Amino acid sequence: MLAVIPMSNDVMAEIQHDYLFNLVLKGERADGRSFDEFREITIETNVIDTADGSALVTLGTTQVLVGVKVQPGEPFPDTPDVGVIITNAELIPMASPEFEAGPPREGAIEIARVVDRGIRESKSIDLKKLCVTEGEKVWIIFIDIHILDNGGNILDAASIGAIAALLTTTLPGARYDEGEDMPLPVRDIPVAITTVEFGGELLLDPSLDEGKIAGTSLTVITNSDGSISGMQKSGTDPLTTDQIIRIVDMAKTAAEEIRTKFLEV
Amino acid sequence: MLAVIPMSNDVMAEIQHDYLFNLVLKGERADGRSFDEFREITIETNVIDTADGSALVTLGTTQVLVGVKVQPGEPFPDTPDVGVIITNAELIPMASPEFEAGPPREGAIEIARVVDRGIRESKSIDLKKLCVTEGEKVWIIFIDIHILDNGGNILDAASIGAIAALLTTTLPGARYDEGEDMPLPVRDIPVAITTVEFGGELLLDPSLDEGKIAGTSLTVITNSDGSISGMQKSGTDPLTTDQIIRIVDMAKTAAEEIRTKFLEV
Amino acid sequence: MLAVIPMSNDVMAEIQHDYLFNLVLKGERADGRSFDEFREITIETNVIDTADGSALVTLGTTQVLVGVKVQPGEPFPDTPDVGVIITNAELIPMASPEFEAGPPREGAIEIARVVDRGIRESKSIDLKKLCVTEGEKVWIIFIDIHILDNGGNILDAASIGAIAALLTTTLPGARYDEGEDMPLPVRDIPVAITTVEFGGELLLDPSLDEGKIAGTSLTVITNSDGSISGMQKSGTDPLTTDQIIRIVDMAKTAAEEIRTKFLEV
Amino acid sequence: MSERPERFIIDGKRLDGRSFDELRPIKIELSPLDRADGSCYLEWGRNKVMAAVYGPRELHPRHRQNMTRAVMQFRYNMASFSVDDRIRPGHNRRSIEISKVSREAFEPVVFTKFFPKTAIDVFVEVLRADAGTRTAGINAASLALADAGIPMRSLVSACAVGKVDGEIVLDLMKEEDNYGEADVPVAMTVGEEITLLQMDGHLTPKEFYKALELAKSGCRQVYGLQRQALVEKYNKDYSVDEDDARSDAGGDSDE
Amino acid sequence: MSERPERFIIDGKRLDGRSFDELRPIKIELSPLDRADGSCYLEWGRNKVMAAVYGPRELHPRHRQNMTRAVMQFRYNMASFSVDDRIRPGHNRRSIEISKVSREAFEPVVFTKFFPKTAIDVFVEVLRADAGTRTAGINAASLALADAGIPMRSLVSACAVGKVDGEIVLDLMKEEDNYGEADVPVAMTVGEEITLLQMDGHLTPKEFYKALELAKSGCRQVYGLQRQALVEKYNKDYSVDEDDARSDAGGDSDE
Amino acid sequence: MSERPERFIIDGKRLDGRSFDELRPIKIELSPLDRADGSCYLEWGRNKVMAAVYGPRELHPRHRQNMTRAVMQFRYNMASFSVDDRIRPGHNRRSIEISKVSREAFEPVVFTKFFPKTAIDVFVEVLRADAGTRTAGINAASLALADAGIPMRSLVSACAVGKVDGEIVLDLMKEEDNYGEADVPVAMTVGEEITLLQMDGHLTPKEFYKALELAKSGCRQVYGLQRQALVEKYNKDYSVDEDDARSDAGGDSDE
Repeated sequence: MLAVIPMSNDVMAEIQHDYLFNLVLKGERADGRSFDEFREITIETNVIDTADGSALVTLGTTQVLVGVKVQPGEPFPDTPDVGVIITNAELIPMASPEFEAGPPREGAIEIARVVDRGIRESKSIDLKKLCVTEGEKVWIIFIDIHILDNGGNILDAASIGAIAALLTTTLPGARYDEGEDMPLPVRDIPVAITTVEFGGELLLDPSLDEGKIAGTSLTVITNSDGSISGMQKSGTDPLTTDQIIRIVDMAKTAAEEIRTKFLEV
Repeated sequence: MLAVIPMSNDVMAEIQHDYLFNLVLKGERADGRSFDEFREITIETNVIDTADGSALVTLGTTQVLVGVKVQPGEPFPDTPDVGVIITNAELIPMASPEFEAGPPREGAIEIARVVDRGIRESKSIDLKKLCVTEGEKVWIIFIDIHILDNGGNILDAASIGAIAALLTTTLPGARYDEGEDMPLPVRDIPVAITTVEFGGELLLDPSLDEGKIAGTSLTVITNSDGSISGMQKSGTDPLTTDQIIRIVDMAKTAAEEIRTKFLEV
Repeated sequence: MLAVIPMSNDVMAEIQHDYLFNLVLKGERADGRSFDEFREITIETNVIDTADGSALVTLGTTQVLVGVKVQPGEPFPDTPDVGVIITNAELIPMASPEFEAGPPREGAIEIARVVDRGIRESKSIDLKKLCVTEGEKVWIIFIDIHILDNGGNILDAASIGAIAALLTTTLPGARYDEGEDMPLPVRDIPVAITTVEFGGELLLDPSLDEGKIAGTSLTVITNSDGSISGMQKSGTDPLTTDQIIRIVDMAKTAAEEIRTKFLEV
Repeated sequence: MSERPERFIIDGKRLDGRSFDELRPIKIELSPLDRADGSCYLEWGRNKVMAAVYGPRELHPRHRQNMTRAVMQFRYNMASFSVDDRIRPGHNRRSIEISKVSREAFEPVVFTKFFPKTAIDVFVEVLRADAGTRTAGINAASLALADAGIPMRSLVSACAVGKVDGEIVLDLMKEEDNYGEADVPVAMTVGEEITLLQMDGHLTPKEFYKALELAKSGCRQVYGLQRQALVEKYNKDYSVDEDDARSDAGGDSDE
Repeated sequence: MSERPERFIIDGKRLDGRSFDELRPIKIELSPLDRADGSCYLEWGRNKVMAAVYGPRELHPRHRQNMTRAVMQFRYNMASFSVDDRIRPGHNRRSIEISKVSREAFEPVVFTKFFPKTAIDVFVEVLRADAGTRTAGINAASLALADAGIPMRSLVSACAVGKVDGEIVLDLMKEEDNYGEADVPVAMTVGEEITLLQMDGHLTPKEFYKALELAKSGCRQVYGLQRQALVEKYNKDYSVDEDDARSDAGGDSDE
Repeated sequence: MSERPERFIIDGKRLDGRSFDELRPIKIELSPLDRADGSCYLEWGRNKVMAAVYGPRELHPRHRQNMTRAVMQFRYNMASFSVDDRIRPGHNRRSIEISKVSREAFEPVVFTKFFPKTAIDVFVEVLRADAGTRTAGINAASLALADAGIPMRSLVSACAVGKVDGEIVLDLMKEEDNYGEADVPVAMTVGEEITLLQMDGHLTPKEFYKALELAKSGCRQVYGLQRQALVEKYNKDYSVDEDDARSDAGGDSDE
């Protein structure tokens, strides 16, 4: 006698895992890409005129909208002469049917913090130039990342969206009686590139399914001169030194291509 | 064989629905009122001497206590020369055995916002007169609505309580070294009146059971000159244009009666 | 046929209750102490050099770390010329495997408030001396209680840790350009002593098991001159007047001993 | 906040050149999102809103399930950068109230009884706000529900009416909303049943009746655009037949 | 905050003319609320408190249920306008602590074992606060529990004692509480078992013992008023017989 | 915050006299806590951290249980007084991120499949913070897991590397962390698999590879101290045999 039971999510996940695993063994990906190939990217800037800078990035079916607002405010007490960057990411429920796994908002916080570190550590923004009156007033840059559709690899889309939005951001001097409007001075173009490890292979720009099935990912943020300004391993499998070196290399190449194609001014 | 199952809330609700529905078909209400008749109202003002104005309203078995506190504070940046009204409603668990349906506090927020809009949009309070020093200091009026016993139609009781409390409110100049105490200048007496639609009929001042069973309610806030300064449809059934027009008319008449009987100074 | 069911927590609790109850009837405690005997106490001060004062207290297996931080800040509007004490207790999940019973954080809040009242009401700290500029700037004393290991009677350990940390606290004048560093002036040494009632007997310094099984506890805070500056009954059994008088007496004696042995400067 | 204009109506035209009964331009894009079961992007004047629908799907926690019908959930949210002064991310009292009345605007039309124990989730994100975001959100949500294949008695169409310079005008733009004398958002079915009605400001009953009629004409125009978008997308007559819907309007509701 | 009076006791009388062992006037109204299973409105001096009781009723979430007895829940809350400076609505650390000790004041007297898996909820709202709101709340809650028909071994009666100008006095008013030297709230059963005891300030043990005795005499007076209110309302002897209760006091508790 | 030093390296030595590849002193105490199933107190330079482990134990709420393995939970928390400026008690975005990557540092080594439906909880309290609290916490947690008898493929050892004055140096102290050019925390197994890797600052790929090798040598040193502590405590060879672990490293993971 056969008991007909609905297939659980676990069973579905296992079937999908096996399918993708077998593909990878054959050197293939479900969407036909090669292992080091990005999905189609589009970047549209200045899409939200209430923001001081904005960008809508699509990466395959992933859609991320980044809005930048700039306001005067107080500096932190221990850094009285530099501006402030505050990065926030919202994994709004519109973007995907799943509840976030793990403790609440952990994933969104990680995205925001990795994007933030990339911008900050690359010294892409000259924060000293954002000081209005030392110890009293500096420009505060709010980078708000709105994930509209989660088709996988939202971290890279967010990172690309953030720097694209910053490149088009205006310091709104006129609005706050602080001199004329001027473009936000951006000195470098850090780009985060995520690679997942799966069946011993390394896959760039993981799709949603690939991201779920992969045991681990490594995000590498590189700058125009090829230097690294941020890295973040995420996930439950370890990586070998050799894999890390190959991932850094793949990230550098991919970032360079995206930078040249989409982000150079 | 008979399965004895405890009657679920759903079954009880259905029985009650049918009972009230049949009554309405006969033109009757469970408490003997006509369709456009309010329950007994009492209003006692200045009941709480720590408040700058207060009123205890009973509407049938519904009891709502409204306290008004006035404090100096900063104006909003975009309206530097007008006072501030902040209305808050607490559906304290004392008031009824049910947990609130739907997302938390949704009901209380709606009550507070509808009462607030009624006061604000009627221009009942001359907010310009509440400015002490432009851009720096204005009077802030806190209207706190404490629902003690939910016997139905707490929105109307809250609205009546709010304006009754404001009518007896003192601007506490002496307490804050801002000149002499003086009565809060109140220019109009907005009154919210709620009507529910049930079985095609329109019933004023719904009791708790009527409110639960009715598919929808329309609250209309009218002023001394008969003008409307607020409306809010609430609930899951639609209304026809004809019903809306009749409800506005009922509300105007009822508000006028309550205003004349209880609130005229 | 025997149904093998895992013993529920309730059954375990009952067995333990009976065991401890029988011991008490024989005048004994599980760890061999007499009824009015404290477990071994150690106090180590200045253990955290980022704090302005600190103490690690062990009481049997209980471990409590208290850190004091002093910062300038605004006084409360109604007491413009006195410093501020803010006491906080964290029952971090490291300290014990149980979820807190009852509404969240109730237990930690009670500990913080009882310790705080003991310090405050004994007038141990001369708060007037903590005023820098009346109405503008006073010293704020943050007493943070970190419970590392809950082996029972954490309230007494927290109380002893708090006064021990205060006794070694420095007012960090130099750090905030407010004159030289100086020791925090401490005028008295309040000590909280908790006694539980169990089977009609009174047991000082309850172990974890004794604390759980006892119906009620009474904490008495006494000062160097034998006066009382705080009391808190906690738990679900009543106490007789006679028991209260005996507990006050036990607490006074025990506090005196702890004060002389560990806390006198 | 911009300055109050001296006059809102000059030579019978409004600040942006519209006549009293004219809508701002509306642009509709169906199914812009991949993950959602249904979605719609809608521009209305300078408003930009995105709506997504998930469901019917299992509802957690279980005690919130209804044994006889689907539970509708509606979340209206404004992006922090959607207005001039950045707003803090997350819910506030305004968005909670708007979510509630928007949800109630759909409860009369969705056949929730077909899907007991489930949830139907509607999410509206305001990406760029001008006046009228709640009505824009409802119009987008209506299409997202249709796009998700949720069975409905009728589309819901929404539009606001207001009063400026003493005139009742359709579809307030931002300046008219900020400084006008009244604002009346309305949502209705094809059968002209009102499923959302709010009002604030100052109107005589006569003015209100006039406003209500004007709002209904606005909703009818919106419905035309909604219908057209669905027809274009699905290349066939959308399953809600207008005449059927009208006759159905007087019938029994699903609640 | 009012100024500190120079002296609290003049010619053996307190600021409001009371003697040392005299309560402020107490007014009790039973069953003022319709929805609650039991309720009591109580004025004590200038304190005004409302207590309501619901239960025994099902407790959610289920994992909070106790298989062998009812779970008592107690929520003490102050209305934002109940004191001179408006307080923010909602719980704070003080109200959480007061709720806890108040709940524990009732746990020894309520026969919780009669109602496993249920909750008995007591809500106290302070509408106007003078000194002594926690004891006022307990006295009102005690009557609300009786009004709800919850079986109890005894009423609970509460009263505070303090020290001003070196004298131990009963039932502190606000100025005495703010500027006095000690405050000792006490709750007890008819059998004179102490179910709540807190103290802050400065007392010698001898002063404390005197304070405790005075508090007990206050509780006895309060009990008289509580009993009278019940008798008047129910027009018959209230089911707790005083003598029985006393003899019962030494017996086994229900915990 | 202290002043930025003019130079970080003088005569080939760092500010505290260490060479480039030298760790700060590490002190380990096993089982300092009584209640926890396993615990470890660790000092590393001026860092003081406490780690505790509970589990495997039942996981609530039930819907968070995993039917095929234990759920690892990791809570990294800083005491309010652990840094110069008091921090507010409770979680913040930084501690949430650190908790996540620390948990993931252990998921490859713990045999979670042995304990379906349960939770293994790791708590790290930073009592005194200098640079490197997350690596200190991981090293302490690793020993606390061993002390709790949780079966693991390998201990996890962690160490940070950074860049100051153009040099790649091991185990940053606070001044080096605050004002240095890069910070690379790493955790690895005995088999030299990387289970945590983060980086911020500015490094060429070549510098990064050098940093990674240096970090690994630091982890090896840390492992030696961890192993020694376990041996001393348990007075026998700890069950993870180093050679076995190495050969195991290439095998199948438990995930």
